[in-house]
Amino acid sequence: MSESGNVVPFRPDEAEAGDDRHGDNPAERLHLAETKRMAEAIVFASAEPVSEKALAGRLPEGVDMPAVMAALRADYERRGVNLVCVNGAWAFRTAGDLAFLMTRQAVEQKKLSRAALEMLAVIAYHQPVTRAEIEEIRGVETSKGTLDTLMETGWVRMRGRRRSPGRPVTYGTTDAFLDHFGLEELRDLPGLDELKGAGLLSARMPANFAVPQPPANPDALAEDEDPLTDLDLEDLGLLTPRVDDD
Amino acid sequence: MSESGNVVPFRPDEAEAGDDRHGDNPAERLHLAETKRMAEAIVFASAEPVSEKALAGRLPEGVDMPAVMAALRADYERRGVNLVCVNGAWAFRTAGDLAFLMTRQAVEQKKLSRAALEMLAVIAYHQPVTRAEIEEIRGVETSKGTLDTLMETGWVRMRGRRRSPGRPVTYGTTDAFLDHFGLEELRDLPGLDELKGAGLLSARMPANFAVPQPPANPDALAEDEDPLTDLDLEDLGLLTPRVDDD
Amino acid sequence: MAQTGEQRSGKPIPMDQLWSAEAETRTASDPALTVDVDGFEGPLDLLLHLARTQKVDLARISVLALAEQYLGFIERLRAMRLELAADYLVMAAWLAYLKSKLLIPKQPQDDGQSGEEMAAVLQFRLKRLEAMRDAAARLVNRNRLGRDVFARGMPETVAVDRRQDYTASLYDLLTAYAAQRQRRAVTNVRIEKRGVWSLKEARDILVRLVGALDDWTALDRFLLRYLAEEGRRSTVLASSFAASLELVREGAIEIRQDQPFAPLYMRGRQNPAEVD
Repeated sequence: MSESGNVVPFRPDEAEAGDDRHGDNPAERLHLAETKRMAEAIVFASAEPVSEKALAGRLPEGVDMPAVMAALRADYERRGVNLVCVNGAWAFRTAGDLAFLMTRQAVEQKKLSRAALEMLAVIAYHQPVTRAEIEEIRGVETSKGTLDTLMETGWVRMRGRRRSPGRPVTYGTTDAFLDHFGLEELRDLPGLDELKGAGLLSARMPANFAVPQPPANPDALAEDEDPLTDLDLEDLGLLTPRVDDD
Repeated sequence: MSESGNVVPFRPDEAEAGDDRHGDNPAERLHLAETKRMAEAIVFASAEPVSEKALAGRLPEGVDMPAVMAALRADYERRGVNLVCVNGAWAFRTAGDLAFLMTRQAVEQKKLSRAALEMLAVIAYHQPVTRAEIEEIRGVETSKGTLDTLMETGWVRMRGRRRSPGRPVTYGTTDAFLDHFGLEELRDLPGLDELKGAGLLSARMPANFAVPQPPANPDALAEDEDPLTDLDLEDLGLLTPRVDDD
Repeated sequence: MAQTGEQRSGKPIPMDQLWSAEAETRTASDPALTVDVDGFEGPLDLLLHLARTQKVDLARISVLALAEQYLGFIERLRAMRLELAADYLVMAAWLAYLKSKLLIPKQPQDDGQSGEEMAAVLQFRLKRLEAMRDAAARLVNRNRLGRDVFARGMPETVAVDRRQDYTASLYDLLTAYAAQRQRRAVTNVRIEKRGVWSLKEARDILVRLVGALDDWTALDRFLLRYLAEEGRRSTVLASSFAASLELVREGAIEIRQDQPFAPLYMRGRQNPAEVD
């Protein structure tokens, strides 16, 4: 919490205090301030993170989005509500240190089994990862139910198929996963760097310590990954087979 | 409430500027700030407006609720989101002047109904065309809704009035129509032979069957067309009647 | 954020603590072992559990001792005639092999992995599994949305402005145009097929239209709406003229023509008394 013990005011408006980048031009300053208000309103209104793209689509053109959002995030840094970024999408969330206050809001969440939790961690830290690899790491066969449970949470998704014999499906985490666990991006996974450093994120015993690393952009496919096609989804029973028209 | 301290929000440092009531006591200031954060988070996360009583029940005891809420309201006074009190219950709402932001999101991509598409096609080819003529060509009555939908698309406009009994309104297409359908000009609409060539029309159409050629200049009125006047628009309920000045 | 979450009391303690606490109780009850293997997530999990009871860093555990522990454990389970999943037995066989490799000095002709290499692989797998356990624990103890951290409870539903963005392709448009014009054209053709007015049709219409008229009225006037259609004019005129002659003969109507090619006038039959 704020050490100085002040009243945690919002930072003064750029319009009043001036900003390095726009300080010279009052009109621009006003513009930034107004854009900030708009972005604030849009993000505040939504319970789900609002992507920067969606945001840009509703703000005046030519807005310096990073500047606007950074300023807004700073405004809320010490408030009871914070502006957070989840994989490039913005959302307001109650401050973490006020969790004790919020128990009344908490909805009973289905507790994940130990197996599911462990599997979630494996998927998060090793993605893109195939089922066989998950089993290798955990040293046990994966029950279909566990994977289903994880898919149901909306935290895990099929990413693509590994370009290797049998073309196994690869799994990864979703933006909802990041949102739920308060991660801005995959690189923020706790302990990721140490694990990487210790070579513990490698599939095999690392002779050379060449360590895979979760991609910065979780949607980008890995080099040896193919995107899922409709046909794949059909195979996996996720799409009803197409009926040919003719 | 202490006007002087709160009316002007976003002061660079509220704490330094001092607050009439709490300025003297740092502990109290900290207390107010922290309570404000709590109230802020609770109101933010609540699914309905929070009564002052409910709020008081979750905040530390002995809190000067009116002071806390007034300070919080002042904080948000000029933000994109405002703290409002309705019937003694508090909630965040988008600032009134930004309400327009809350209506734009729902642009749905929708396919034109078959009826609308047919009518649009008739208007495009036969413009300027009256409603009666459209019905004559299509052989079915036109529902008001279909015409409304077309007007909504922005692809169809009222052009003028036919100089004939009843002075019916004539319809035509707009530039947006050309734009959407990737036509440079109306004359790019394929004619009879092209339609036949494309297999859209049977090769054996009656001898007297013709496909009209739309006007070269879509804005020029036809010989038997009068421009729409304000009075016409009034008649059509598209303008509120003018009040004479004198 | 993470720290505050982890420090919070009353929330789940990190999983590895849970796990080791569990491990201790197991160890305590070791003599009267009623272990259900169901409690373990496979042989690797069991090994990790056993390694934990060595209470040293995994990097420094004695793999030999661990292998012996595991084998002993499995032995006891089998002595109790407990059903064991195959993978536990596979692991036991592998560990027995490892044990032998570790105990017997490397033979010159042996090209396979050395005991030390095998032990290292096992250690690596155990460490990796443990790391994932820790990671899972750290994850679940973060400030989680819907538990510790909350989204706006009253999201402002964006007023659904029904302004839709309509789409249609030029192809749709042309198809729609051609289809309806064609439909209509075909309908018209069908009417023309039966475009001959029968005498009966003409007669019925004349009786209906002329029968009650007292004033002379030109034939064309009656037939106006029937004549309007291009191409039907002659059949309408011919049939109605023939029918009118018949009606005159029957005395149902009267007919008059002032001179050749002048309009034909008709009226219903008048009461003879009123005729001037």
